[in-house]
Amino acid sequence: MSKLNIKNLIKSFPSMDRPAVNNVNLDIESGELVAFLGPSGCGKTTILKMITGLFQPDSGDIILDEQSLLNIPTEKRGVVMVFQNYLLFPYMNVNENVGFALKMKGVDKNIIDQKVKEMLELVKLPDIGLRKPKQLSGGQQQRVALARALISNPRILLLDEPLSNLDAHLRDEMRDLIVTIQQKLKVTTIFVTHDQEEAVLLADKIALIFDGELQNFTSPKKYYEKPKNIKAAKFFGGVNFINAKKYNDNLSTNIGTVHYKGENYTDLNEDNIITIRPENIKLSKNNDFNDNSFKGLIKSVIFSGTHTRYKIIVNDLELECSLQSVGLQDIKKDDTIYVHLPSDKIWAMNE
Amino acid sequence: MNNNLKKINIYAIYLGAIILILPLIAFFINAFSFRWFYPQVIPKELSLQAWVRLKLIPKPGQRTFEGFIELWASNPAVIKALLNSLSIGFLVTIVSIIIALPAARVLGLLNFRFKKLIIFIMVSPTILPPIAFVLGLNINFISWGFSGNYFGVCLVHLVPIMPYVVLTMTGIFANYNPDFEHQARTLGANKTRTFLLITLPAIAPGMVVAALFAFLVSWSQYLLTFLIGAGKVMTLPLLVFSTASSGNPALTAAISIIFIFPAILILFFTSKFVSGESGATSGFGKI
Amino acid sequence: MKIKLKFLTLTFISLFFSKLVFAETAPGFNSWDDVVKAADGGQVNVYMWGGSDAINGFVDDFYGVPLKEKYNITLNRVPLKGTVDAVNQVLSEKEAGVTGDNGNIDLIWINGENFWTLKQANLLYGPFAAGLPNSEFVAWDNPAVNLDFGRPVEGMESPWSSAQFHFMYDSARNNYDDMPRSYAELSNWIAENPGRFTYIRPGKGGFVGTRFVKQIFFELSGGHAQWVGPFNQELYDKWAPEVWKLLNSWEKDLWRGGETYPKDNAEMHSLFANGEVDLDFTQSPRGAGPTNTAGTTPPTSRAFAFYENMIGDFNYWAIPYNAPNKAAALVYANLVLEPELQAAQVQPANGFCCGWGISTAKVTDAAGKAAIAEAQNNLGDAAEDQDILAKALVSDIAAEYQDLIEADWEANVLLK
Amino acid sequence: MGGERLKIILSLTPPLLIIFTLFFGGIFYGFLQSLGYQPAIGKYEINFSAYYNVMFSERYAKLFWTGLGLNLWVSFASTFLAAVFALFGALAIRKTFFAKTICNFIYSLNLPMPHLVVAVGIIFVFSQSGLLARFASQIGLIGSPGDFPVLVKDKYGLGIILAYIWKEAAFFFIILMSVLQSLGENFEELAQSLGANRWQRFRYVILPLVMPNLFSASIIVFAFSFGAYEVPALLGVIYPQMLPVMAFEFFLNPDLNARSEGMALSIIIAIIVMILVVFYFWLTQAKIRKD
Repeated sequence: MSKLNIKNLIKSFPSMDRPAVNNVNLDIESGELVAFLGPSGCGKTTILKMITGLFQPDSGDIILDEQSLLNIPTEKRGVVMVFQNYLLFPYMNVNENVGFALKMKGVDKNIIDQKVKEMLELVKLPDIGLRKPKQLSGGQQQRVALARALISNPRILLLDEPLSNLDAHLRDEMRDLIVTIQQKLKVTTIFVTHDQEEAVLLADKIALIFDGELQNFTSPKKYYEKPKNIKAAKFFGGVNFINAKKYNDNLSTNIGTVHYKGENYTDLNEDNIITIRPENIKLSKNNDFNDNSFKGLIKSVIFSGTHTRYKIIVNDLELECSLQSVGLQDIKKDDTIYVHLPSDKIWAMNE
Repeated sequence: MNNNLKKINIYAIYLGAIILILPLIAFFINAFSFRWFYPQVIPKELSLQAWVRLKLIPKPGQRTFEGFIELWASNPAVIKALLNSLSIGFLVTIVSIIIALPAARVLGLLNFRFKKLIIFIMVSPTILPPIAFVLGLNINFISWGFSGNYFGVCLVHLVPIMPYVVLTMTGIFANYNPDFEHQARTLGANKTRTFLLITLPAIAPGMVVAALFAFLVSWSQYLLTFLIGAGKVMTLPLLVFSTASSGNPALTAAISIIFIFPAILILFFTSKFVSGESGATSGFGKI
Repeated sequence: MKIKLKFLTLTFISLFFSKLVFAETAPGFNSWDDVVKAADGGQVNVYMWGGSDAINGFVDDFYGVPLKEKYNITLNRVPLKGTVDAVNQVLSEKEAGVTGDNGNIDLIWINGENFWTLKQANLLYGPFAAGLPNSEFVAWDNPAVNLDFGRPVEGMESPWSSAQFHFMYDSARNNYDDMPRSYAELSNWIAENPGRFTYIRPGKGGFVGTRFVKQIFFELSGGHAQWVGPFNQELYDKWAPEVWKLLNSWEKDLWRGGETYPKDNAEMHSLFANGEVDLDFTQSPRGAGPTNTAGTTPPTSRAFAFYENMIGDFNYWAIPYNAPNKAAALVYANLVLEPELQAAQVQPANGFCCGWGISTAKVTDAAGKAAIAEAQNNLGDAAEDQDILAKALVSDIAAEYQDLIEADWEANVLLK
Repeated sequence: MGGERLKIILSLTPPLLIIFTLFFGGIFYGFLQSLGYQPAIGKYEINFSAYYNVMFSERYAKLFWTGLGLNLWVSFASTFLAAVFALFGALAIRKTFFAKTICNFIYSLNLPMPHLVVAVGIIFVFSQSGLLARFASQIGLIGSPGDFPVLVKDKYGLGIILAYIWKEAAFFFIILMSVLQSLGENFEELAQSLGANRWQRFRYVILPLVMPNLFSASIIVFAFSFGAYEVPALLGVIYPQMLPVMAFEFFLNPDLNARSEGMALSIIIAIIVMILVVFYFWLTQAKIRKD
């Protein structure tokens, strides 16, 4: 239940020609579940390690509940990290692993036993206390690592790539567990991931980081609908980008004039880019739409279960559209088609 | 593999094993015989005279409990040498590990300029012969007052030991994940407890191997102890060497048994680490 | 004038010497009581050739115990491969500037060349020998005692025991009557028994071998007398080629065809005991007694000597200039001259291989006399006839010969 | 970075300090003395006469060059044979059979055995009156000890080589066992499935895999056997004499001038080892690159 402020954080390594973390500012509210998202090597784990105190920042500050953490040794920060490969201490059994943090605090053994039992129930592994880490599956190890991290009621929980080492079917289960536990305990949580889908599914807010720089820090929904720039849009699966110019409160493109309702019109530069998510594009064989409708040619049709994806050429521009497979019109390759870009779904952004 | 071949193979192993322990058998027979000369295969006279001579077993007639106690309390040369060898061995082992630990960690975990050169320098005492440095060192040690005392002998033993300890432990740290320590730190363990509870158990198997090498190198050191100890620090190798050239095989064999027994005992208790998967011995593949 | 000067110098020297002897028991000590007091509770580092476990055992048993009980001194016997190791240690300490009482060595069992090296370099403490109470039993007027390899002892070392070179054979294999009695006879014996004889390499640790070769010089040159006195290069050069010729003529009939030689007496004993060769060397007036007792030679081993030219000598204890426990060293040097302990050291049963260091005639007290008489009766049947030994006895010669013989033997026999 | 560099320097300093002051310091001082620089006995000039004396003077040349020959022969032969012995032992033992643990232990037994003791053991077993000779005499093969082949204290250093094989085979064995165990049998099974016979599996699969470790272990063994004193001192003959023994005897000579020769000889030994090891590195690296 703690609030974390990161101020102008900078960290360089001699082996890198640019700062690993470059002037990052972040304010994380109490109880939030935040994802640090970015490609590997973008500096997100470095930030985590600075929060834990394993790295010292070159400059900037990390403030937890109005108090700077920088001069507090790692073990006294109340910040617990769960590493990507779990790092269960191999020569301790599960009970000893989970109880480790309380033992460090000198808590009475009976209380530790009690707490360990509770934690193992919380992560739904009540009967494995005497096993050694080697005897556990990957998913079980992850849960034990989580229980071990949570036992001392950390002020901040840090998860480094919590799902990346798990099989697909375990991921969903684990994701649900993390969300459930996080909501139950209301612990401020930061997790690091390179997978935008994971970030979207789990996080209240996502901090998108490229090359050590924070790109944006906002809710997942906004990343989809109103990305800040083309890089962010692309990272979240954006495929349709149309160059545009401001023109009479609307936008002019080489497929024609596009009506735009976005609230950021005034912030837009003269030259900007329109994006729209493939699932928001509508298709019609007959020109049923009165607004933002353009004629094109179907280039390919790919059926992928619940959805079908179309590639359409409009005036040399390729757009991608994804429609629910159920109740589809019969659209085939080389058909002529009308493409509708709903004006409330398009989003323009600066380069 | 067909069956005949397998049998031959096994017999070859047995033959090898017998050849290997033949000297040991000779030691035992010699140590308990008297006037065991060619061509006797089995000694005609069995005797404890070598042990009586070494003052480890009392003379006939005094072989009571008190007799043993009294004899051993008289501090016979062999026991003095044994205690010296053991204590020097343990001391230099511990010191060398303490000295080598931070260096091995840095060499195993980090990459930096001149690392190869530094490893080469550390290893050089295994390559260049001890006689090349100890003859020159001798005069310096005498003028520094390190000659003829325990401290000087311990100090000079560190030289041949250091490469083995550094190499073995570098091997351990090359396969070591320092994030375990980070994990413990974030879970609230301070630096000391992290070292004791996390680092130490993780490197312990390799450290046992390093300690084994260190102890054995010190244990069997003759030339360095002889020159630097100036005869005043009497260890078992010195005793074995002088006895071996004094021409009493029974006595030589008896001292040799005392000399090898602790070493074999230590190997026995550490063998699972030595041939195990700790990877410590394969540290030698890295030079 | 010349005579007068010489006389004055002599007077001066004798005055100086007598002052040392009478004013002080030994340098730094006014009386024997002072010495004993200063030694109390300390230790004494005795550096001695450790190649004979019989001697080692004797020192530990017969000196270690009374030192502790009577004087409260702990004996630390340091076995050496050769006495030269201790000499080297002192030289190294000198080189490193270690003075005062800061050395490592208190006593060295020494004689001949090694003594001369240290004495010449002023690296010895003393004179002390005459100041020892038991010095009264020492025959200081005998040149065999007051000269060591032809060099004056001058109180810088104190005697311990005596030794004489001769041979051993196994009475189970050979007859006493068939044994050679001169080098000429030995030559024939070797030819008749190919592969059954070898000798110790003259060299470090092999002084017995050097002695064996020295005696050839005496026999070939027609007698020992001309070799007494200072080193004579001409004489040596005259006879050396003859000696190498003789030794080389043996070579093909030696053990292993003369391809190698035992390094020391221990190795020789082992060859003899295992029947690889038929003759062995001994330095003990008690012949094969000591090694028979130790079990390093067969119990049937006996001694024999040539009728002439068997070198005998005394050996001594010397104290380095920087000995850390000089008082304890003096006590030790005195202790070994006790008549009872001297009587112990000659008896084969006690394992020590050497002879008297004192003149038994000088012992007057009853206990000492009794001990000596008993020892004389216990010589055992492994010793050669004492008369034969006494008749063959010759003294060792100038130390320079030792080095020369060792180097030349290597060049002319071994590496030839 | 400052912190990290400092940490590296602080961590490496203590062992390097020991190596530099004691080891290289000793070599340097020995080198000075070998040049005749001995202030203690008033010698300040510097020259290479000790080196010349040891290598070319009439007195020592023959000893030196025969000694060098013996050194090379003994070191190469014992390194090679110990490696071969250990390799076959390890390959045979690694397959499971019922006495594996015991044999494993026996094969490693010589590892903690001090060289001195091994040398003594070799005398006991292989000398002309040793255990084997006695067996031979018992079954009527030989009469007197002289009939038994000279295996110890012989001109060709056979006893020394035997001792080193005895001792170092265990060292090789343990290193090989740990490599072989970590490799498992997958590679071999794969090779077998690709049609490799026993010999081919050994030559093309196992040998290349264990080679790097075998190489570095053999450097240690070679260098050790080239410069060690105890074993040749106990098992060698007086001529030819291995160089370390010769060097030590120089040093023990009471004539202080001979010390220069002793130092010079030990520096020569060190230089020869250095050259051989560098050559060996170059050879093996070239070979590894070619493979």
